[in-house]
Amino acid sequence: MTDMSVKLCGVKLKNPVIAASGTYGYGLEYSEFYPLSRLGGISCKGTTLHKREGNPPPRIAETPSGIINSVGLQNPGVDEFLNVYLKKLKIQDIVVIANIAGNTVEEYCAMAERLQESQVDIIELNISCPNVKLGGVNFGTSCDSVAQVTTEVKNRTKKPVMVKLTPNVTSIGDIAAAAADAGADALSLINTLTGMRIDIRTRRPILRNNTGGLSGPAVFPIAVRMVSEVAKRVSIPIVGIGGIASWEDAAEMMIAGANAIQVGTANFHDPFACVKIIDGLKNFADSLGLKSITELTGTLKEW
Amino acid sequence: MTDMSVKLCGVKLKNPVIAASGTYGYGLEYSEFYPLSRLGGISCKGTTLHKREGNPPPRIAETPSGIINSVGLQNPGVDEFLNVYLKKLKIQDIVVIANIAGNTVEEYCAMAERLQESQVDIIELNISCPNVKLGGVNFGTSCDSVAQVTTEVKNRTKKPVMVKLTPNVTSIGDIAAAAADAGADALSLINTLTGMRIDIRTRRPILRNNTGGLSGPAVFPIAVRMVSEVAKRVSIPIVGIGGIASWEDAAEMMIAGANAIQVGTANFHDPFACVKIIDGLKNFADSLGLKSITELTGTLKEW
Amino acid sequence: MRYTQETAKIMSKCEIAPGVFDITVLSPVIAKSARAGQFVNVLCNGLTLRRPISLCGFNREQGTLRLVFEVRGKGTDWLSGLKTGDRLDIIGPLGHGFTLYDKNKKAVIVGGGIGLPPLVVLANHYGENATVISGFRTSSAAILQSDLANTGATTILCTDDGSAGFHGFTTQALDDYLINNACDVIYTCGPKIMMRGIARLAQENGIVCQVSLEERMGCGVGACLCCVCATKDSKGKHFKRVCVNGPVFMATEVEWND
Amino acid sequence: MRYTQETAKIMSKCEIAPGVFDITVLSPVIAKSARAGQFVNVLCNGLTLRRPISLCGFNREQGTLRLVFEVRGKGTDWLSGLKTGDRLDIIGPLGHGFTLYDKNKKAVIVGGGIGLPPLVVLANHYGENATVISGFRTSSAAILQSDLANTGATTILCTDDGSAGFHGFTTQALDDYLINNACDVIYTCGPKIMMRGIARLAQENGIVCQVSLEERMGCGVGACLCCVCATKDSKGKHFKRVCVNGPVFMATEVEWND
Ligand SMILES: Cc1cc2nc3c(=O)[nH]c(=O)nc-3n(C[C@H](O)[C@H](O)[C@H](O)COP(=O)(O)OP(=O)(O)OC[C@H]3O[C@@H](n4cnc5c(N)ncnc54)[C@H](O)[C@@H]3O)c2cc1C
Ligand SMILES: Cc1cc2nc3c(=O)[nH]c(=O)nc-3n(C[C@H](O)[C@H](O)[C@H](O)COP(=O)(O)OP(=O)(O)OC[C@H]3O[C@@H](n4cnc5c(N)ncnc54)[C@H](O)[C@@H]3O)c2cc1C
Ligand SMILES: Cc1cc2nc3c(=O)[nH]c(=O)nc-3n(C[C@H](O)[C@H](O)[C@H](O)COP(=O)(O)O)c2cc1C
Ligand SMILES: Cc1cc2nc3c(=O)[nH]c(=O)nc-3n(C[C@H](O)[C@H](O)[C@H](O)COP(=O)(O)O)c2cc1C
Ligand code: FES
Ligand code: FES
Repeated sequence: MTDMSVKLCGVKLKNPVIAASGTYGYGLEYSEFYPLSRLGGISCKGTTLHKREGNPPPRIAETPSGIINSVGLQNPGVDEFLNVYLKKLKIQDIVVIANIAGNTVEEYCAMAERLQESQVDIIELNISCPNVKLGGVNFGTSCDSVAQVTTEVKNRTKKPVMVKLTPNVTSIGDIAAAAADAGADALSLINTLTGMRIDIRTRRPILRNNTGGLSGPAVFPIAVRMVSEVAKRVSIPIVGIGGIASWEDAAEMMIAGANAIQVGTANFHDPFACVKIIDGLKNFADSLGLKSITELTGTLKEW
Repeated sequence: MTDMSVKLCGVKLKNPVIAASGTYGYGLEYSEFYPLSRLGGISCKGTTLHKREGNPPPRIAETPSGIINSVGLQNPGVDEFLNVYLKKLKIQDIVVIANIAGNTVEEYCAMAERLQESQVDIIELNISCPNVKLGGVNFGTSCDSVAQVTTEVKNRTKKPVMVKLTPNVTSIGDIAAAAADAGADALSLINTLTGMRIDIRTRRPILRNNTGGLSGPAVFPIAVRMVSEVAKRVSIPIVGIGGIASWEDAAEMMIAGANAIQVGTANFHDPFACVKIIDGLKNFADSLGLKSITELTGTLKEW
Repeated sequence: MRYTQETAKIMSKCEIAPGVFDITVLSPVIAKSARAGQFVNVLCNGLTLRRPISLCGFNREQGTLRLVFEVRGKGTDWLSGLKTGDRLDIIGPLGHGFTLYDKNKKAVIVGGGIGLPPLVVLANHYGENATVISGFRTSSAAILQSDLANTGATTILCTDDGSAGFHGFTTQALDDYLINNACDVIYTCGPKIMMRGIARLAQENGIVCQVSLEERMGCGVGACLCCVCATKDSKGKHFKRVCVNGPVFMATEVEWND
Repeated sequence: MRYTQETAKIMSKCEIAPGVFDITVLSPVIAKSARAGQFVNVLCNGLTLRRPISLCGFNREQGTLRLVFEVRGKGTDWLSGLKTGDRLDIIGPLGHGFTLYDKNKKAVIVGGGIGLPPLVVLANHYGENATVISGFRTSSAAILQSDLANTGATTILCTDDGSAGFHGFTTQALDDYLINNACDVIYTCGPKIMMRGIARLAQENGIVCQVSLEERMGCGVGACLCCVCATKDSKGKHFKRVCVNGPVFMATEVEWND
């Protein structure tokens, strides 16, 4: 019987499967399908310092084996997150990751300070959301700004800080190294790739925001490649994200170098995706006779 | 009846559908399914100054709605291309695009000179192939090197030069502008996104080259976004490539800003993909009562 | 657990108008708690996102759901190819349905095209006190007219081209109707432009109006914030989730000018 | 036009061993020009790449092809779920097949597991002059033994676990066989490691040997250079395309140490 627990920057997760930010709300909806305590953790909807209404609809369109979304960080702001949602989550025996996004370094810092005294287990710095005009993706695309925001946030909080990387860059390895050198406790990747769909009848983009972030199985090979590339560059833990839809995908991502994984779009396809992945991984690990699921991580044998 | 012909840097194509480099060889195989004269053009397999054996197999793996390949520019070299294949192609009434790749600027220049006296209609500078160690993708990821290789090649040939861009960059718009400013006559995009698949039993990458280039419908929304982004930055013609599998996709790509399109991976799925796309586009354009198919290009109405 | 995933067997299927299909599926858990105006989210082969389809009916005893849909794209096209005995992966019951009042209230129910299916459940509730105004492009596109008549409701059929019934839009028909008839509540589902017209008439006449909206969805359960519509209240404009705050909204709450 | 795309109707289907299926499809144009050792490329629902499957047989008069395949992954799993009457999108005939010599030559045909199907056509050709050595993990995995026997060929069954026939590998069986028997040509298809052993024995005994290779394919017609295998000649190592230069190669041409 494989021990499925993993440690992520000092925090123990029951298993390596985390619900991905923005696809799972605050978990309450999915708790109408199964107990949240089954999960390794939940990364909550991206939170900003102040309430945001997000982008106008339509916010989602289907693409081959994927979707593009342009939600644009609609959220009630960090205070309501702490006062309403975190409380509800924390009574459910689950590791909570707060995903935060800011327009400026100061906003990130202000949020980090606010979270410092909370029951949040890990802070995930979303420097890669492509759907906000100010800041957002811009932070994530240059080594300097990644380093800067990471350093500043680390100075304001004792919580572990996980930096979430955007794939829309020339060298994910360089960005990852910049975050790690600046003191990130872990990295999560990938966020979405910027995409567009057009309605050929109206000649309008399907998304009201014109572009949106591509996620789902379509991006899986890109995510696996980036995780393996980053794993070679940094020694901090990596959370693999992007297109994971089955336990086989999860195993592949861990072999590529991920210590834990996040499941996003797959929840839309199958609300039980996370639990099926957990059960499948467990069976696989058992069948291999692993003592600990951590034995999978980074076992890739490159040619 | 819509006039399906388009002009691409002075060269008239019967219709906007071109077979994409590397997926269609020198067309001879597909001429066993239908006459090549049906096509708007063919972009030949990437050619190098000297013969190349390419990467060891396996060179291809399936991914959700896509594939990754690591052929690594296996080709007989520019001389055999000219002496054997171009001759065979040119008797078939088809516009021929020579896709060239080099390890150094000098190699690109030497090939451009060699092609100058040939019957090749357009030179496509492949500065974006991710499967060669030297040069290759590196040229395509910095504005300076893109500008340099474009300028140098333009100085050596009077043939129209189309620069093929890699999507593995932070800002495709900047790279496109660099190529256009350096004198490119047209741009083609996108080449493949770097990806990886792993066999979870053996823990080895499926491709012997470890990583490969992702293509096919999975990348279509990324390609559409990049084409629309580039269309805003440059005024030279754009050839849209990436994941086009149906006439609807081709129309979407043209609306996004493409003057012509290339079809790659779809040929593997359906050997008649190109002709089905041509026929479908024609019906669509007829039904809209367009005088010329060029009326579709860049008609995107952003929100 | 409020939501259930069921692998529902198709018990019957027929094409009730060109490109419009009527299927009954066995889905006892969802049927048990289903309410008027709710929907299910249907997995279609090869597609990433599920497709939302309203409940056109449900039978608690038999454990069945009735779904009526029009072929619009890839998902509904695939659905239309299924046969009796095939199985469908659905989740439900989803959404906040219609608010039902006492059966003795006079309800006017206005449906346009493929907006009609969820309204059948309302006609069943109000029976003889319901008047259903339904509009279609043309007579051959008309659906569910006998189902509606069987509930005891008065039915007013409108066609845009005058090929059957009243020649004109449902808004005109409603306008005419309200001149001579009492009405306590209006329900509507159909094209947005139609619902907007109905909502305006309801407001002018001071009648409560419930509208069932559509929006592109991700999760279907309220988690992803993809399916929002613009609503307004005293504090301003807000995006609400069609999948859980709706699909049914009070017409006055909807920001129609968006 | 050398290649044809056909929408081939499945005429019969049966499971001949656990997870191994035998289907006959109606594909008259391909059947007409098919030759031993060629293959077709099969479109599987929802997958980008076609799956190559060898011709286990073809009947020019009836216009049928016989395909025998093992469920290995998504594509073959989907294939295994098809029913008689369903249609399959295939292209073919593809590849450079086996070179056949005079029927009176003594041919030894060595197949391992799912490598056996293309060899049935060879046994048909050589009939009583053929000896077919086939190897399987265990007796229940054995396939096509009666088809082979019906051609008049001598059949030698080997199993790794000794549950039927000769207890051991086909290489041992071939080694034993060559001691007392004449042989003009060896054909082989199966796991690479097995074929390498057979090729070595053939070379040691100075017998011509043809091997049928497998590689992951893109186009299947020679255009993409995805399916190469390492070959050698006097000028050195070359990558050749399995789909057009093969799948059948002379054993001496193959670079086995790659
Ligand atoms: C709450 C709700 C109830 C519905 N009930 C019914 C019903 O009872 N009968 C019926 O015929 N239709 C109904 N629809 C509309 C139905 O969901 C769409 O026609 C269907 O999703 C189209 O899918 P497709 O794959 O055929 O089309 P595509 O255009 O290929 O779909 C592409 C994407 O757009 C989404 N989409 C397309 N049109 C709509 C739409 N009108 N509303 C929401 N999403 C859309 C799809 O779900 C999918 O994600 C309902 C929609 C909603 C939101
Ligand atoms: C010329 C040729 C003839 C063949 N003839 C037969 C036959 O008669 N019967 C039979 O059962 N099998 C045959 N195979 C093997 C068969 O093609 C694979 O088992 C099949 O492609 C697996 O597909 P999948 O989707 O089930 O597996 P997956 O592992 O999901 O396939 C993933 C990808 O890998 C490729 N792939 C996986 N295994 C192989 C393989 N062994 N060879 C080539 N590509 C592979 C697939 O085509 C696909 O592109 C042949 C292969 C070749 C090259
Ligand atoms: C609808 C939607 C909303 C998202 N919102 C956020 C967010 O608020 N913060 C964030 O860091 N990532 C967000 N993401 C990105 C996901 O967390 C994840 O990185 C991405 O979707 C790739 O994983 P997947 O393919 O499993 O979905 C969102 C994704 C989707 C589909
Ligand atoms: C097997 C294969 C080989 C390729 N070889 C080349 C090449 O030699 N030169 C080049 O510029 N692009 C090459 N490409 C990239 C394609 O031309 C095209 O840009 C890419 O595949 C995206 O288009 P698609 O999704 O329609 O395939 C190759 C692609 C594939 C799949
Ligand atoms: S579809 Fe996810 S919140 Fe409504
Ligand atoms: S599969 Fe394309 S060359 Fe063989």
